[in-house]
Amino acid sequence: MQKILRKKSFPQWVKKLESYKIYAPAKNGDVWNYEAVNHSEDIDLDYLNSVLSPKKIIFPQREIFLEFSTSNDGNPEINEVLPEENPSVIFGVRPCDAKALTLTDSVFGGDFDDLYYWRRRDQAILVGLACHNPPSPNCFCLSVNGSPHSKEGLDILMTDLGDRYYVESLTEKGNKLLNLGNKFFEEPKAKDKKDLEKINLASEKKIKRRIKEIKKIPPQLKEMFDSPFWDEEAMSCIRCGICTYLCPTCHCFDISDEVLSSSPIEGKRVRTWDTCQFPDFTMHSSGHNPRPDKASRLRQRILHKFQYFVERYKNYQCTGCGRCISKCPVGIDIIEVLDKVRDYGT
Amino acid sequence: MEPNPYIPKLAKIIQIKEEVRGARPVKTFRTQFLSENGFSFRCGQCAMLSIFGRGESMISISSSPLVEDYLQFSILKMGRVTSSLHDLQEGDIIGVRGPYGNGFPIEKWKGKNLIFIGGGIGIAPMWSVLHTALGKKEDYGKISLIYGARTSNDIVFKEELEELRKKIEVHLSIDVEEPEWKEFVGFVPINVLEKKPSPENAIAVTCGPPIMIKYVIQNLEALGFKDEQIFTTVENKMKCGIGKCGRCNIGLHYVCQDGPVYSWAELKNLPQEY
Amino acid sequence: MKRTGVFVCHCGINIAGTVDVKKVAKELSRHPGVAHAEEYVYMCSDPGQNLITEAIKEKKLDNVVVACCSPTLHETTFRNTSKEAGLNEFQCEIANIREQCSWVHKDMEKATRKAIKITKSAVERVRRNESLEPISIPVTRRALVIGGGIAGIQSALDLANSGYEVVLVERSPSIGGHMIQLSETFPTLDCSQCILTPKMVEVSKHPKIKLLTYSEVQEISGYVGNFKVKILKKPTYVDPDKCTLCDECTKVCPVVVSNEFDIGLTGRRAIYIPFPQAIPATYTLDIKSCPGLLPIACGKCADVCEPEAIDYDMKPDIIEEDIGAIIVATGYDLYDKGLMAEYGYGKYLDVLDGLQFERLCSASGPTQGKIIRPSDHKEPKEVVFIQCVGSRDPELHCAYCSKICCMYTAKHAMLYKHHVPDGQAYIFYIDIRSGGKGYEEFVQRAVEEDGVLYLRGKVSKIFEDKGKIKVWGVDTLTGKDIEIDADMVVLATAMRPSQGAGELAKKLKIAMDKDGFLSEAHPKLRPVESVTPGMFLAGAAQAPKDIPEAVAQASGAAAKAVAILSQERLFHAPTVAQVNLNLCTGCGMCVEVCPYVSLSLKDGKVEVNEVLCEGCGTCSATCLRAAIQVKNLTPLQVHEMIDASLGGR
Amino acid sequence: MADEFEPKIVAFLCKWCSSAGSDLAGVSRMQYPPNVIPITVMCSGSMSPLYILSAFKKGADGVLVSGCHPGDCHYIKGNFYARRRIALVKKLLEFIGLEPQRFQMSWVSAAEGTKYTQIIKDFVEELKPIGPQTKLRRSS
Amino acid sequence: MVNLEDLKKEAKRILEEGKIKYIIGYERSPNGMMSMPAFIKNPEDAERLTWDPSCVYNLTRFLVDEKRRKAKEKKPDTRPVAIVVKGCDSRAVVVLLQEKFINREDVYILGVSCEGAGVVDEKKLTEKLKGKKADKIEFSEKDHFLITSDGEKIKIPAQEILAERCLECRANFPVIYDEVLGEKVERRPEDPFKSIERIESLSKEERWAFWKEQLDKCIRCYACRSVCPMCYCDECVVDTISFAVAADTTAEEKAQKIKWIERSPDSSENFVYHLVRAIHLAGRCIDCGECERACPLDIPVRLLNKKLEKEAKELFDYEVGFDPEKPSLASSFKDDDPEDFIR
Repeated sequence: MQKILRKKSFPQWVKKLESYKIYAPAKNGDVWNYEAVNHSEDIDLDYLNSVLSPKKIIFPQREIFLEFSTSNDGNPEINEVLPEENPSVIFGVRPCDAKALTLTDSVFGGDFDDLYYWRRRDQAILVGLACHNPPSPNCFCLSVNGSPHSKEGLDILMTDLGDRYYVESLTEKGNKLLNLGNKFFEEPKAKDKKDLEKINLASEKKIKRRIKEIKKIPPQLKEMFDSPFWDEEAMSCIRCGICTYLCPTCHCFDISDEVLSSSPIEGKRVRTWDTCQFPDFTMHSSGHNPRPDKASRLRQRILHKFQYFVERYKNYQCTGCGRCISKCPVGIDIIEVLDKVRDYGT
Repeated sequence: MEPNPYIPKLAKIIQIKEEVRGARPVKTFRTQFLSENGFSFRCGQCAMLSIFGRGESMISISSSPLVEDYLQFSILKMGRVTSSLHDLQEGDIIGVRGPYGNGFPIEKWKGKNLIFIGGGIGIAPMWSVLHTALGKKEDYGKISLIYGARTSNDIVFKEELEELRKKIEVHLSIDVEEPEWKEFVGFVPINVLEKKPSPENAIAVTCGPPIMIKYVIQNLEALGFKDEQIFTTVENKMKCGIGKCGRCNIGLHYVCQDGPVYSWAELKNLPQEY
Repeated sequence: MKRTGVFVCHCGINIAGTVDVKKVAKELSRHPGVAHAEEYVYMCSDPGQNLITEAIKEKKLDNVVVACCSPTLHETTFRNTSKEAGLNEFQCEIANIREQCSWVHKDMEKATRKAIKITKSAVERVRRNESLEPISIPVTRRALVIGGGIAGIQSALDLANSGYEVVLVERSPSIGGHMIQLSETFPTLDCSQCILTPKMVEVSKHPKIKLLTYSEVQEISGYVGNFKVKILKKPTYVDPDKCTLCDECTKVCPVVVSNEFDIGLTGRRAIYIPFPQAIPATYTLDIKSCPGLLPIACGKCADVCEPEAIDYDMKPDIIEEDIGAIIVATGYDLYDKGLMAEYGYGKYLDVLDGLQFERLCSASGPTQGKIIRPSDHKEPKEVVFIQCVGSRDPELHCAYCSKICCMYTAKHAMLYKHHVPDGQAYIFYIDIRSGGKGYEEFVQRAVEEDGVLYLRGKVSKIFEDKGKIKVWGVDTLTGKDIEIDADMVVLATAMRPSQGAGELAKKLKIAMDKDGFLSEAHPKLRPVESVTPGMFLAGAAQAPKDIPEAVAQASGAAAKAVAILSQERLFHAPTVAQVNLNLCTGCGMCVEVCPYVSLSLKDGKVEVNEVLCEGCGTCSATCLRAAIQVKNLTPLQVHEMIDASLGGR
Repeated sequence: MADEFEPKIVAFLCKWCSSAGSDLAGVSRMQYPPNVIPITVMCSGSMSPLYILSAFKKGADGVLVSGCHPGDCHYIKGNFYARRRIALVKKLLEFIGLEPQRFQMSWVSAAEGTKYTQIIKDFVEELKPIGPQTKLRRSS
Repeated sequence: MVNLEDLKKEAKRILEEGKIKYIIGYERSPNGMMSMPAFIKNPEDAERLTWDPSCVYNLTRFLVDEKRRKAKEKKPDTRPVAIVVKGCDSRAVVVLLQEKFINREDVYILGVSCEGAGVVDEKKLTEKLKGKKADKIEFSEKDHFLITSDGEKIKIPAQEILAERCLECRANFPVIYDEVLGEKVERRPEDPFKSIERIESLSKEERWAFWKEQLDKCIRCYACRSVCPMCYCDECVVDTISFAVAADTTAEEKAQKIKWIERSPDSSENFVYHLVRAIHLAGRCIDCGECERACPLDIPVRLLNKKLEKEAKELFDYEVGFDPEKPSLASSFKDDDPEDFIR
């Protein structure tokens, strides 16, 4: 389903979606992030890249798995806690971030469905916004099978045509959303389609950064596991969690018990984000750590994204959003790292 | 609705046995699920044990799937959760979820001689497969066990091992000399060279500390074992047990799902990150 | 999980009147890990203690909490009970629900709730207590006394008479200190030398005392009961065993230097005996003033010494001693006179300090007890005594009161009047401090019987004028200017810690106060102990004091030392700091904060001397890496106690 | 009617002075509100800022640290370090907007049962009008 | 002005002499706007070194890595590493020396003077350039920066794009060095605690609202901790398990690791984390501002440290990082430390 929505009608459409919880990019200080919005007028789709991707809505940093307490006979009791039934719409999803969710889908699916993830995922309708201009100077989606107007993972894709949006529904969920605001939409005309094509073409050209010959990289990485290259590259790494926490595709987590009362025992088992960049991620309680240094942890991040994930799920675990590059406190640039990998030893 | 893989089932501890005292204590726990629907498992698989308020720990099931009354876990006191497990008493309730992992391909081993080579607490995962094989002894050839610990005090399943001697060949060892000790003194890999198990129609299973496994495999290869004949288990830190939390991987493998059992032929081609 | 027993005491109605003890026991029985909980009317009674003993045995308890009165009262009782029942004493903790709960509240419900939290908190603590045994250390049953003044002499004699060997180290050639320089002592006016010399002789003759004069402590290591001390014995170049005290040597010695004993009022030779009654009774060759040890340079003394006691080849000797306890009695010096130029000291011969005046009065002194002016040897008819010279002057000099000057100035004035009955003594004072037995009466006697004129006020100027010393001052009582044409001025200068005491304190690792006096462990309750276990303080080294006080403290210090030496082994509370070497980065901040010098850095990690540690935990709060903690009150224990105190939330 | 708010206070008392002073208040049968749970530590110098933050996190409405008067410390100088450390913690807590009344320090000697009693009374009275401490308290 | 060629020459010289293991310095980033840390081993690579207003990093952080690496080496190369430090960074070296974490002989200090200015704030600069990328950032004449962007050269007054901490800096010249480049220019900020006073002037509730909004953003990536040269503890209060584990560490010891702070980015946990971080750095933070710069969510975490720096100065007259022989703030006291807050 393809429609045209006048920009001034956008808030009215959103108003029609009152049965949904609405998320949209919001500015706090200098940083953009996806937040729940109460007023449709507050939505500003003229935003730069959010610090965190909408991953944080589907896969929140803290998820309560279960509550435990002590029964009268002194034995533990547990109570499963699942996310509320609460359909939501996320506006302004960047195509790269939407694609990222298709990647985490493969992780949280499989033999064991992650109910928490899927409950939130299934309830969320993703309304994307094609990137007119690259939201970050470090965007490189084109290198990793993406594009600034990719539809992958989205329910609706909106494209800014100046005074109006070109709105394309891609799924049943999307159709339903458009139908709710039926009267605000118009049928696209030939000019609209032409404008759309023009903008899409232009937007691709604006993306400056590329990983060249990316196909060479996974096999090359496999050869480089024991290379001193990683020690060199990791010299400036400070082992913080920015690159992974901000990554829309990273999904690693920790499970821990948070005790609220110790007598009688009462508390919650929670999932929190974790990262392969922290040394406690893999350290055994014996003290042995299979990934004992920054080099092995940097290697894990790169190899997971560009070798293991490719081997397992036939896709790069990277959508080229550029967050890890922009926010790395010491300027580690995954594109440069991969460029060096590709040319290593030649 | 689909089962929630993160929610443990409650189980009661019906028996606790102190296997090893001292600085590296080991206790063996037998648990029974409170509800009817427990789970069935393959030998070599693991389960995630919970102490609510302390956390979870992945422990290999040391009883045989042939035993249906209980699950058995032999646990070395090591960290936060295992210390709490050691504090428990019979009748206490814990959480159990699983089973996880691939298990030993024991069906494929029919008709073969089985050599189990273990060190320390590494006997726990083998105990399950050993007893399963023993339960269907007619399906397998000769079964033998080479097992060692640091001191005689650190030997797990002491009494059971004596019983076992009546059924199969058991070779024990300790690392350093003790006055009463009559068997081999020295490291397990050396004992392997000493006892010279034949690679003929054989499968060797080895579990124990990584350094022991490394040299056992070297020595098995020296004895003529092929990579495909050697099986071992890998331990990595685990949280979810279902291939999602991302920490137990070796290359593209998630040990919790794709392991913990590997033939040396598989394992040697994976990155050395365990 | 460890099995804890909880015993709630009613204390008659002292606790049960305000706290529902049954409810406390019941609530606690539901607390995780509590295997037994009961209440009883008097837990400290025999039947009450029996309940605990039985429960420990029958219920196989690992530890117990007694909820009762303050631990200061019955902690020992219940720890002993637990011990008798087979537990380590540290497996018993007290929950104070009386002084800190039932006695201070009336609302039963609230007090009960509070008592439950206090008790749960104690349970959480005791469950994490380590079983500890007292730290036991052997004792070297010998003492070292540093300083041979009256305080050191008294300590040494007391210790020796208690049967312990004593090493007495004195820096100068003879013991006796400042007291031997004094003429008479207040308030009884008995002759100082007469009362001191018998004690000095006793020291020299005592079989248990090893006297090392002309010696200094060079290095000290070890800890209470087990010190190792290195003492430097300087060469005197005279063999005391051969010396017959014939005094021939001084007659030929060509060098004359100022005599310390008479504070420069007389001279002495390079080879000398400090004073006739010196102990050890022998001569010393002062190498600093001797023209040279080589016979070429001089050698006259050796030439005349018939017994051949003079040995120019004598070398410094390092003596090592094993010591169990140390008494520091390094005494005082008078305030540096160079700083007292405003009083004309050093400029005018007839301006003297108190000690010089003592020598003038002394029958053994330079004038054989005749009071005459050093300048013209005339008898002074008008003498001005000035108190608080350097003392009580926080801006320019010492802030503290030197304590003895009021009394000795009164004594000086009195002695002067006794020598020169027609003379006039004036005393400038700020106020008179005469606390002490017979002291006030003594001062009154000076005024009433000897007509000493006390002038309240400060001296503004002192200058020489026509053979007189003019003293200008103001009488602050009358407001009148005063001008006295004095023949002599005697300054009651402030007492200072003796020279070198600071250096010694550093070697001993004893703290000093801001004035340089040695710090006592507690100003009220441990006045003779230093902060360092096994080291005690005696005499004016700790603060200005008069002879009886110095002697009393010296005996006190000796008694304290005996308390250590009389033990075969010392026991020390084992709740001391312990280091997690894996976490320690060796920053040394804990070493800096430790009040007891129990911590030191070794190979980049901190090390605890368990004998010295008192377990205060300041190190633990200072450590940035949580690498040091005190046993049985660890951060984990406090964490759990906070949790329990807030109702588990 | 809702019950009057009863603040929960944790008081860290040094063993030799403040805990003894609190004992004296008991021996003298002085009365003060039961809102305070005392935790005896060896010395105020052993007070880690973590203890204070942890108490607030676990829901304390107020925290008191009490030690010997300067110069009277049983361990000679522990309270001087405490004074410095606590001053910084207090300034920091005020900086982030925690009510200054919630975190207090006192010198209470073994003889000052009366002073201890008064401090507790005042503390409770000061906390009552400002209500429960929710800023640092764990909520979920 | 610091002559970059002099720096390169000196770097080349010490590497050629072979007495230095490697140099920790700055180099231009091929793509990014700011320079980045460089680790130079070979004399010919000394050419890569740079020194310009985009050299924001406090490289002393890497001395901590170096010490760890060395501890693991079987045959450690005991030669010192050379490090390029600004005034603020040099004070970090002083604190590391004061805490005996490093030895003076293990580090060869190449000081650079910030002279009249300091380093830029990337965000301020981006805003100034309206999103355009700066290709070159240089010191210009007094109090100005010269920015090259899209081939265009723009001169911007330093005050407009200086990092906040540089505006409040009291040590724009290295306090410790083996070699120093550039002039010592005295530059006293009007008010070194302006940023703190701004918050202090708010009401209590406003202060709370401010911090609540800021700290609720925290995602606990620990970049503020990781980038800090003073956060060199082997094990941190927020770590989930004990890192400092040796062969003889018992299960009990490991199990007893206290969970003072949970991992959840919950408001209370975030607050306690940041408060602990600030207290831990009291008397140790030298205000390099790296924590705040590294924060991906722009939380002004530096202000917490700065507040304690202010209090240490005002209450105890303590200034951090000038004297390696001085006892630390927390391991010293004065008899007359203020106690008006004590009852």
